[in-house]
Amino acid sequence: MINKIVNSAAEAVADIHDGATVMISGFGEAGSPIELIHALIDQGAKNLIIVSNNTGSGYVGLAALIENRQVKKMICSFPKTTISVVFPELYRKGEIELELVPQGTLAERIRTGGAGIPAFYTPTSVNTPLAEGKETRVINGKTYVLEYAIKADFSLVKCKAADRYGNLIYNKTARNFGPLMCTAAKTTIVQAKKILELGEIDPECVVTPGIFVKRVVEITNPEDESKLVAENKRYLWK
Amino acid sequence: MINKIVNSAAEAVADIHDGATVMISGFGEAGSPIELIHALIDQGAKNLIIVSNNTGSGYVGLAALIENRQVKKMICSFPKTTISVVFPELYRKGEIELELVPQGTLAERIRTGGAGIPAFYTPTSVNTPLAEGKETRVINGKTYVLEYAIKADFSLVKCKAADRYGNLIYNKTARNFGPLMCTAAKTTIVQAKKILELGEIDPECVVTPGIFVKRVVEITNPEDESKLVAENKRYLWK
Amino acid sequence: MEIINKSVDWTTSQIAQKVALDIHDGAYVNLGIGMPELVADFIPEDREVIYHTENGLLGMGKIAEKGKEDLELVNAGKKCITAITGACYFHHADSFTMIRGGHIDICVLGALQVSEEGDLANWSTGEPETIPAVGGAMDLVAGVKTIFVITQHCTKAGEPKIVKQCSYPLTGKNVVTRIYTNLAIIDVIEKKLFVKELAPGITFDYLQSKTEAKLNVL
Amino acid sequence: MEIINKSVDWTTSQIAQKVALDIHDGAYVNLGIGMPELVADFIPEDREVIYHTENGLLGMGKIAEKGKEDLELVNAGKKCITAITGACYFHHADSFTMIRGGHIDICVLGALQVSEEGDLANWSTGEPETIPAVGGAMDLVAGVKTIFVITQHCTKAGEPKIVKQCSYPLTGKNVVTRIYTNLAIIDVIEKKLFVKELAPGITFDYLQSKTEAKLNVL
Repeated sequence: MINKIVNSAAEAVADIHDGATVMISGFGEAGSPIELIHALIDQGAKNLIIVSNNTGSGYVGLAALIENRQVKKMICSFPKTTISVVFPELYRKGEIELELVPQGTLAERIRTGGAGIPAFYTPTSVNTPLAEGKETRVINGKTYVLEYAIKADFSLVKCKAADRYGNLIYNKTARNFGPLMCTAAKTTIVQAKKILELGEIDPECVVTPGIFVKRVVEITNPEDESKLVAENKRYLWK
Repeated sequence: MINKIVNSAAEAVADIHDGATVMISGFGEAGSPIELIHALIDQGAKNLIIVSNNTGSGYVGLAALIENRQVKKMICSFPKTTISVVFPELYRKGEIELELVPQGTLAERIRTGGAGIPAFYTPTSVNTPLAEGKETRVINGKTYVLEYAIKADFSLVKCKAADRYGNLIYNKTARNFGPLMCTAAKTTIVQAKKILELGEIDPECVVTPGIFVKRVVEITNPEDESKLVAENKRYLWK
Repeated sequence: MEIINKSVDWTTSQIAQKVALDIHDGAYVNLGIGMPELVADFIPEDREVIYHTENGLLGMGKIAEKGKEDLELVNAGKKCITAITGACYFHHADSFTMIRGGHIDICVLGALQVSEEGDLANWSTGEPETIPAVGGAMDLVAGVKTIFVITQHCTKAGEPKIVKQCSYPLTGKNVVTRIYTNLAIIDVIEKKLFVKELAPGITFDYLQSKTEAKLNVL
Repeated sequence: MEIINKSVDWTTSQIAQKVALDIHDGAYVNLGIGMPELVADFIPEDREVIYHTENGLLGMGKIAEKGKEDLELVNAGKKCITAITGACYFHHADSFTMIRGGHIDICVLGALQVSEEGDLANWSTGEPETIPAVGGAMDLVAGVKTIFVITQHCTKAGEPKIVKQCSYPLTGKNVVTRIYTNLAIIDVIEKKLFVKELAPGITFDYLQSKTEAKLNVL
């Protein structure tokens, strides 16, 4: 029998190893799997390469993972927000690496990683510093840059609801990178606000087919990152 | 005001020009926009390059378009079925061109055509006759072939329901190439079984966002291709 | 020996059953058109296997009953089918993300020829008068982790199908994992063929006599 | 002349209104963060314009009312927003298919600098202590057909922002269609700048004195 539901976030992230590449869904806090990230802090894996659009806010979630010195390198499009302090500080001190990728290129590199396409050409970033050192090619008179797929060992993704097959639906703009990251990791770990019975999700409306998902944990009332930041909270709830 | 609904299939396809590249959705008859194809036969545009997974059955739909000598070249993955007669006959006589593309490569070439990605590498067809003459590249020790995006002047697509913005939903496996073809044409023309009011389609369940669609015509009771074939019907209903 | 062999060949159903027993609980499986489709009937009841059909459905169920067909719910062979509870629909690019991206565990395919090194030819005889048609075969062998081939050991004319080099156009090179025939189950390991199981009464020597490629003992 | 100019500069709202009038009925539009967001308030009522936000929504509505915010319904600037009737949600790859694939009609962006040839610099000052952050800016200028830049004509320090060559790192080369400032509207046509409209009381010579790049008359 197929049953991808696991009992706790701790169990879900237990096998993430030192040096792993881990994709983390979310655009800012929308779609960020904060309970899975906190479980990863508890678990303690080090030297991680994190692929995520941003670098977290305040001292919770992804920012707390970085503050806990578990992250060697960030691959992202926008590593700062008005309330991000942890990453900028470490970056200025040269204590964390950054690979800056245009947002659409980041999305496509993750998608192709999941789709068995190792590389593609794109017009984005041509003639800019972000294309420096990269191979270019002229196709039909226009210049494109060669970009390579990104794959991960693990993806941590937040969604609205899941069933035991791992079929997922998302909520509004919290969808963002989640469906792509599900496809691009060897092991995709999902936190869902609700577990549904098989068949409760309309087969026409499934966003992530279960084949891309390995584990699902139900987190009924996930923390709001911005609320925690506003309250000056720090994970581990210091 | 945005209103993409047009009154007839004839009006919808009126501007398809001689020599146009036209994508036609469908996997066999599932998802094939038979009324739009018949309108294109009535309209008479010639020397078309058709991108479609198959080449039609019997003497209706896509097969009838080919029989009417409007098609110069087919780009497809599977140009025959047990009941396809028109294409095989013309092909054996050398009177129609064929570009045979593996099904997944065809899908990805259409998707990238819509996504502004001009070319990509894929493992499919490496070391086979379908990769002959194509550029290859070794990436991380594995050989890949370079494939180019396909774009079209027009796409003809069948769906289950649409609204005036052009948002679409599909029915079961009739979805197939439709959502991809909608993105890859300058002008996407859709036949929908039903026109819905704005907001009747759940925003989380829209499969083709309206931005990719130019015209929608309501065809409440589309013909079943297999029924027509079984009855030995020929378009123009001879 | 010919006589003994004729009496104890595995039947097509028995071959399909052999394949089915090698499909693990929870596997995501794509079954090719024809003989591979039989495999689904023999999956042990305590195993939950999810079938993918490349035209956009994960969770394919049985063939639709007469009179209950939906022309918009078909499999890759364009037969009317059903969908299981927990199924989902998607477009072709997402479907081939599953295939090419290595997400499907097992694909069962028919064969015209399999070579000594695990090359597969199953899409064209290369004859000039045939209409070439490839469908998703090349994507499947390029992307799916485990490729099971199910086939008669020889052609109807008695020619070997397991050969030194495929004479027909290739579907993929070094892609076959295991071959199931009416005479034997043969593994492809590091570009060599190893006999894993013989049908009752079939000897290694007899099998080799029906096989152009060199066979090895595990 | 400085005095006259100060009294008749277009206000930020007036610039936004100028941009809004150039957005046609039925346009698909992406508005950058900051000043570009103001444009939506000035679209004439008889025009239906659909706003795209690259984080996965087509049909963005107004900013959410206080107390009615949904933290999972945000725009590219991470502000809580609403969705219009007829909106739809999608993932990031589909969102950038819209952008890079040329499906968005108009993008309105802010600028640090625009060059004589329509190069845009708007993502980084290149200073070593700043954290580089690009977001979707490079995808937008690479993919969207029409790029409108909305900006003050000069920096707060009075330096020209419309320059011969951008000194800041580029977002894209030859990408800007039209520039809207507090002093003028300037078109980029075949790598040259043409003044389309001057704010009341602003002369061509005055405008040129505030502009490093060479201006031309249409």
